[in-house]
Amino acid sequence: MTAAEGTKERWIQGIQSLEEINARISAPILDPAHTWRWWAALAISGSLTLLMIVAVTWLFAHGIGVFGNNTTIVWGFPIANYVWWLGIGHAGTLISALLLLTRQKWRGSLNRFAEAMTLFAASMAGLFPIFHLGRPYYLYWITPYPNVQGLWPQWRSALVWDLWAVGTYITFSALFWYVGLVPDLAMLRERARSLWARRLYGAFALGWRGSARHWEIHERFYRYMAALAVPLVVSVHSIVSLDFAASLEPGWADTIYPPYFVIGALYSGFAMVVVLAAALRWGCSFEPFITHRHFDAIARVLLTASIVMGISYATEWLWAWYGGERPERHLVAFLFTGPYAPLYYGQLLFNVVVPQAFWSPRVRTNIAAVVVISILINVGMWLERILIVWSTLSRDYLPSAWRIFLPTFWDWALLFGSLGAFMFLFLLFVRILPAMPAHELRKLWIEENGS
Amino acid sequence: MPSLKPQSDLDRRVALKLLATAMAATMARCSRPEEEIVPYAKMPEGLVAGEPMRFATTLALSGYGRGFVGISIDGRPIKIEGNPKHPFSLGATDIFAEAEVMSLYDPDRSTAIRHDEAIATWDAFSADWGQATRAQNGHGLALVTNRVVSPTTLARIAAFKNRYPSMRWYRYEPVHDDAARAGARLAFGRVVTSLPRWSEADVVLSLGADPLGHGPDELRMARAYASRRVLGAKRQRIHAAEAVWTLTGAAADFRIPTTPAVIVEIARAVANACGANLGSPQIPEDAEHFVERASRELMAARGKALVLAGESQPAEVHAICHWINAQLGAPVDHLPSQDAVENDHAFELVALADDLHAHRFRSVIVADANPVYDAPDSLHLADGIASVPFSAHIGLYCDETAMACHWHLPLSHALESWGDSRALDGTASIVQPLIQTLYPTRTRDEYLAWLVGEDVAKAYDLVRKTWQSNVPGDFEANWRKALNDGVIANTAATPLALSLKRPADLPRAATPRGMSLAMSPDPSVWDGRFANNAWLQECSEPFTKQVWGNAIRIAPGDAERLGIADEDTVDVEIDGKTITAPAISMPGQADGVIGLHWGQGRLRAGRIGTGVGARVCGIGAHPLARLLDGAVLRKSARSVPFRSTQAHTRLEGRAEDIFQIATLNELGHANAGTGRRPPSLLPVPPKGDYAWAMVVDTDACIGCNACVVACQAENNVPVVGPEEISQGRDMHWLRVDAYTRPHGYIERRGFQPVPCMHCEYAPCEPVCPVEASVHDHEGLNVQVYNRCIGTRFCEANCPYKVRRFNWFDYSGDQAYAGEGEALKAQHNPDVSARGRGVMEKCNYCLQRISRARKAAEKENRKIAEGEMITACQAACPTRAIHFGDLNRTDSDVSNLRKAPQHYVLLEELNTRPRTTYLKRVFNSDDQG
Amino acid sequence: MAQLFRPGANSIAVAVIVALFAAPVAAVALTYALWDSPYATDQNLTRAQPVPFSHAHHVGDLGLDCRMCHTGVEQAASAGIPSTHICMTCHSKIWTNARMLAPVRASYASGKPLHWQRVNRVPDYVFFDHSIHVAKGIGCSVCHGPVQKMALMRQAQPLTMGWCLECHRHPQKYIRPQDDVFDMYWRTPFDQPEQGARLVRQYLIHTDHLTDCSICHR
Amino acid sequence: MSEYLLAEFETAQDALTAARRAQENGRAAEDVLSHMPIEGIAEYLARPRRPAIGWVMFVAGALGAAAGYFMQWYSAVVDYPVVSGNRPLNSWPAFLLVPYETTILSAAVVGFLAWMAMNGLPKPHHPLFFAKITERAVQDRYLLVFPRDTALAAWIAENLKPRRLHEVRE
Repeated sequence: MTAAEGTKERWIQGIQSLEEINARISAPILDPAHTWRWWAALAISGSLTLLMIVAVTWLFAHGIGVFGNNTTIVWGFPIANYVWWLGIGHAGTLISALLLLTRQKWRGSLNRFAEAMTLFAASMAGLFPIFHLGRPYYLYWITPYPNVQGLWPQWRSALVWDLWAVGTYITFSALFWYVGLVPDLAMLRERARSLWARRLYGAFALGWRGSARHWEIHERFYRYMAALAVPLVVSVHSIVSLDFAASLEPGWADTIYPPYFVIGALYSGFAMVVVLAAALRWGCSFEPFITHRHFDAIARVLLTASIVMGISYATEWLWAWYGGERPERHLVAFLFTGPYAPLYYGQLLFNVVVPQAFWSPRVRTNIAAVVVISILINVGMWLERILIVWSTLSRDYLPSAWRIFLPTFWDWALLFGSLGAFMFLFLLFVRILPAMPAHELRKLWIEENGS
Repeated sequence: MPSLKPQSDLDRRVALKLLATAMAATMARCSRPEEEIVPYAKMPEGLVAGEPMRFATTLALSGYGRGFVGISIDGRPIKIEGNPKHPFSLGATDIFAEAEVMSLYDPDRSTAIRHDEAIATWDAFSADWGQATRAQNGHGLALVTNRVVSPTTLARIAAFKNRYPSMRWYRYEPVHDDAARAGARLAFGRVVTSLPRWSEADVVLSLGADPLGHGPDELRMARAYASRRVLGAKRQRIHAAEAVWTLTGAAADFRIPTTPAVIVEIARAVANACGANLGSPQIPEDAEHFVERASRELMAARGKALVLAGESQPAEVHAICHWINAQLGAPVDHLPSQDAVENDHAFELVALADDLHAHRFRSVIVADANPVYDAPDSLHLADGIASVPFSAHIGLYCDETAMACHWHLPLSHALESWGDSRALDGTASIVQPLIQTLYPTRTRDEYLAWLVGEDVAKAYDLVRKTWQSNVPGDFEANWRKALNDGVIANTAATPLALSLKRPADLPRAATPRGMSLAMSPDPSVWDGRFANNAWLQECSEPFTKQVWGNAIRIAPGDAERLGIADEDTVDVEIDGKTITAPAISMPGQADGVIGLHWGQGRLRAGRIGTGVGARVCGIGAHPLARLLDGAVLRKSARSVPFRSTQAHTRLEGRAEDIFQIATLNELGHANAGTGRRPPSLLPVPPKGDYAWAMVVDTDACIGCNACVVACQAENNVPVVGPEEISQGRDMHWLRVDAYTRPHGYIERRGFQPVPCMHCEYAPCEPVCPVEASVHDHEGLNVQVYNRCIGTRFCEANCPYKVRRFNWFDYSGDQAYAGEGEALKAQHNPDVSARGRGVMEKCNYCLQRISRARKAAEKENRKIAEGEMITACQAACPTRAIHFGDLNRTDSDVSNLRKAPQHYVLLEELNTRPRTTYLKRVFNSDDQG
Repeated sequence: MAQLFRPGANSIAVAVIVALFAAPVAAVALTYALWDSPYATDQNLTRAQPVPFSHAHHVGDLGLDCRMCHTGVEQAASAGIPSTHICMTCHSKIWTNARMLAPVRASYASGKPLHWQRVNRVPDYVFFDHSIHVAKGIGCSVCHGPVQKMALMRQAQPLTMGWCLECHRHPQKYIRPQDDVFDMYWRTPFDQPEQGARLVRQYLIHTDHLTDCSICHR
Repeated sequence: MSEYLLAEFETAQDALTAARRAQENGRAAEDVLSHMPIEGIAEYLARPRRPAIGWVMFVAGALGAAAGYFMQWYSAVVDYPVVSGNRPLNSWPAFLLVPYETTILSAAVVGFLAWMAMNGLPKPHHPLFFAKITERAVQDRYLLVFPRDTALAAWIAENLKPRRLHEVRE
């Protein structure tokens, strides 16, 4: 995109100078406007976080019997929440990595906070497998560490793969994010007013001074990381899908699972990005950086993903019928007619039907509409996760073992608590770190407006 | 006797807490608590610390003794097993016998003398007793007991009568045999005990009888039944006409659901076929084929044909059956009844009530009975007893009757008592204690002796005295032999030669007004005396799989007619009295009949049993009735939860794979299994010294649950309590799946015991992240509790769902009703108690395998075939569970695996289970 | 003058970065070292006993056989702590009124058992069986050490699972002829490799099965 | 004790031209400070070098992969073989997933360390920070860095036409 094309076509709008970019980006940190919104949001998310802390304390005190799980449906909310959060955690790295490699200009305004979202979401995801454990204090037994028993992890278990995948993913995303932050931290070092603030940002800026030699190494390293990020992201949710696909349970042992999970992850992740983008635009007055065109672009991605999801669902039905195995067929019938049916229809509606509205450009460019649909998509994706966990275990091979899952208060408390904690972290982030990559936007602005 | 000494092994919860702090402990030194070792001051004879000792003893059910073997470790009874030498155990057990160890340690047991609820003293009691009985020869003195067959107790009662000549003794048994007694009077002019020689019968017709159901004769009958179903044996053909499902009905080849009235007509028809002339039977046409076929086959099998009548049938039908059996030359022995009292049980109970209300008594002793609960409210026994100036109750618990009495005297449990008893056929055996009394209690005999002033008498001496007089020869030698064998030689009665009266006319049963109630003792808590036993409360009803309660079982037709769905709470009203319980519809139950179980709805059972289920025996005017007419059924305003361990008993079109049925013909054509294995990419399992395997014969299995409770006792399996059950959680390592499926034109029901399959290609193992679920070289799929971190991936990936998770600390801090602490003493020290958050499951009684292996290795030999017996296998009265080593080509299991009816559960998954099954086999209509 | 940090800050910063990566590794290593040390395993720990019983005297000086007091060792899982009566079989004749033995006599008189403090302990989920080890040629001293030299009993070995595994993996290194099992002075002969291997075959010991979890845990 | 001349420019284009001219005249700048990367400016600096960070990450990744697989093979086959679902002790297909992750992990971590090392970071204190103007370098300016030298200063002012010329000294 060059300056030639009209302002309408620009990704950054209504900005006069580089200094204005810097000012706007550091405004939420250095001189925030309408802070009451922020405080209100912080209060809400804070109380939810508190609820989570209470729930976890209760959980550890009484044991995981406080969940709704039973003898046959041994997995419940924590696993679904884990898969769901990790899915959301996929968008950030993908956006910054994939869009960087494909030289998508609209990446610029999104990648910083999307990566932050990735980190927080992945951390939430990382918590749930621990809550889910019968004896959480022995989590470290999954890791290879020197011990007096001479024991090792059992490497064939998908849970061990999970540990490595998620661990790698969080570490990687943190590094990727931080390296991208350094030049902007340097900017804040110079813009901050109090000496201590400057020292703090200075310390984390590692003494970045914009040297051309640094820039050269930085650019290369950043691109290599992006190149690594893509296969990593794909591997993470593929491995998560193996928690189910590597079993021999009806409805789980499907070869379609890995791609299906990765797309699902993208899907929910982008949906969450939409919500946060809208929030930032509104709360930090980032209108110039997050424009209708951004929402339009994401909406197109969501539309594509929704179609892929639809195909995946259809494929499952087809295989159940064509494969001819009674348990498989029975399971699909159960989804449509059993007690979970309303949830299943909700899943289909939110994930496949509703997003078709994005065919219309008017919807795509109407931020409110995009946000609402994205929220619905996130609900739909959560329903999909919980149903994957529930339905198979509720209708296993032996009818004598069939049971139904009834969630308890603590199941819900942890789910909404984690949402609160996620919001809480994000709110702190926007007030402490630059939510927009200043140096990249400066570059983009210059490209669009000439020097 | 060894005394109950504190467990010397470390308190397991402490250990778990230590583990819990392991991580922190790596940082800061965890100070392990000092652990004490407490040896004996004087080692008891023959005891080796930590090694099991076995004592033959006797446990009574409905008064009749059955010989068992009690296993105790360090002086703590921990398990009951069968006594092969006793004709009514034959080495097997039932749920009640298995659960006695639980009752022994029950914290709710009565531990002290009470006067009007307050703890009192012996002296106070004897003073009061002296008052009550001073200067009188027992006039106005009543003694109430259940059925008594124990020679010593009878001697004590005689002595009692001797001391108080004009006292009155009332005896009644809640699970009585009045109909049979009356029938015998009609047929023979006297009361007899008729014991079928089931194994000799080729054709059996059961008219509402349930010989395979729980009762004093179950184990003998079940073994006989199984003896005709082993490979090669000439199969028996069983016809059953019954109103509600019984275990016998489920086992029958041909079963027809009919109302009790129709059963009378069937009896008439069969009798006519034998030459009686009782008028033309009114058989509904859907039963005609059944009746015709049954009579034909009975006739054809003269000498080897048998007809049995149930307790719910009128005396006349019993008489007719005696006559038919006589005509057929049926294999049945008539023996003198061991029941010392001539009067019928219901009669005695009514007499007691009348005499009480007529204020005939100044003092009443209720010895080990609970009439206030057993008798219908219409008798107002509680008020009656309360109106007596002096009343004393002797019992294990402060129960309903204890509440009505002024005095309560704590009774010793059978496992801590000396005594004796007789089996149905008169075989006598000694009740030998495994442990000193845990509390200051006495046995029934001691109390009775003491009440006539022999207060020094110890039960031990009383029993010896009894037998010194009636055992010829060297007493000490015989005594030791009796204790050792668990039976006293040649005490069985000899069959009577009786002259049979020609049957009088069989009265036409009046068509019932309203619906009729068919009542039977609860299959889990019997007549209510086991209501406070958590194992039994959580032991599911065979057909509905209900636990912690009793349901109202109705026919699908009635359910539809009245718009009642499963698990709806309904009211059954009869003569103004109402029973409220969840309803469950039972395909194969006769229309117009409601099935109910006694024994629940206890008002003062203890923390476990009080208030569980509905009290059925309270209704009706006629006490202890098995059949009542004029019931009205309607939806209830209240809501009572239906708690079961299996929500789905229909097979949803998966019958062919899961619960496999074959007719004898199909089997004939089927070619023998080759034991060949399906192809797989995985390597062949490593060959260890042994390859343990189990084969479960669903054809022999009668669904009695003995294996379930045996497993629970052997492996320290905790109970979870009603709330957890409602959550869908349970802990049984071995479950008995009940399935119902249409087969041909009738509804078939069958039972499938499901322990861990010990798959060679176990799906649970590769998914465990910490090697807590692994295979050993003997082919066991073992669960290492102390390594488990509770991901539950194994259970999620188990197609058989046989793994059980400790959602809470079921066996410790969070145990149901605080049972955890109390049952420490019962715990099998060879098995870890599992803490919160770990997975557990069947391990083929690893501790027994290990014991057997060590015994063999010490002698440098291999474990012999049949040397290693699992707890469930040992308990099984029909020997449906086979266990052994597949490495031996000649072993029992190896042979069964080649049998034509052998199959593998979910074979298509190729998990290569080591636990496999034999199909349920039925005779078909055509072949003879 | 726009410097935020003094020159020293550079080296500090580097140090911090290095620490960030090195610290976790060091922590794990330290933990393991600690967990494997007598500090955590109670190795060589002696405990205060009601009676200061000396194995050094009874075994070392008097040469009593282990089985004289630990009667269960050949038949049962637990070797058995002697009952007071066993003590008194001798001490009713010798040292009849030694003050040291007062508690024993008291226990004998009252029938109340002595309360010893356990020295060698494995967790309750480990099912160790003395009889089978003794039967298969594992001597007392292999696990209990030179008892004949111990004035007060102490735990001679770490008793960690790793330690158990060492022998279960290579029994031939430790196994002895039957007759030497209770010999406290037994020394590994020079031909142990051959003799060990021979005995392992002779006693029908299958090492693959020996490392199965189910051998010790149920 | 190093002292510098900082030539300040408004736009990246000016900075780039200036850097090229300086290099052509054998007076190549020591370094350039800019608020954003300038394509290709590094080659006009004195002593240009090709950063080998890619190779470092590649090697690290390869080693990570090897270590990942070795760890599993050693523990499952050599150290404590356990029968698990009767799978082969060396279940290589299952053992490929951990190495996949360790590859990426080690490449990223080592890459990050290399990124710092090659940049000589962290360096919170640097002589250049003595110049007030450096605070603009990370926001919107472009500074060419030369060794302090009066002659050179004159030449720069003459030929490169910087917006301003700053001196850095203690």
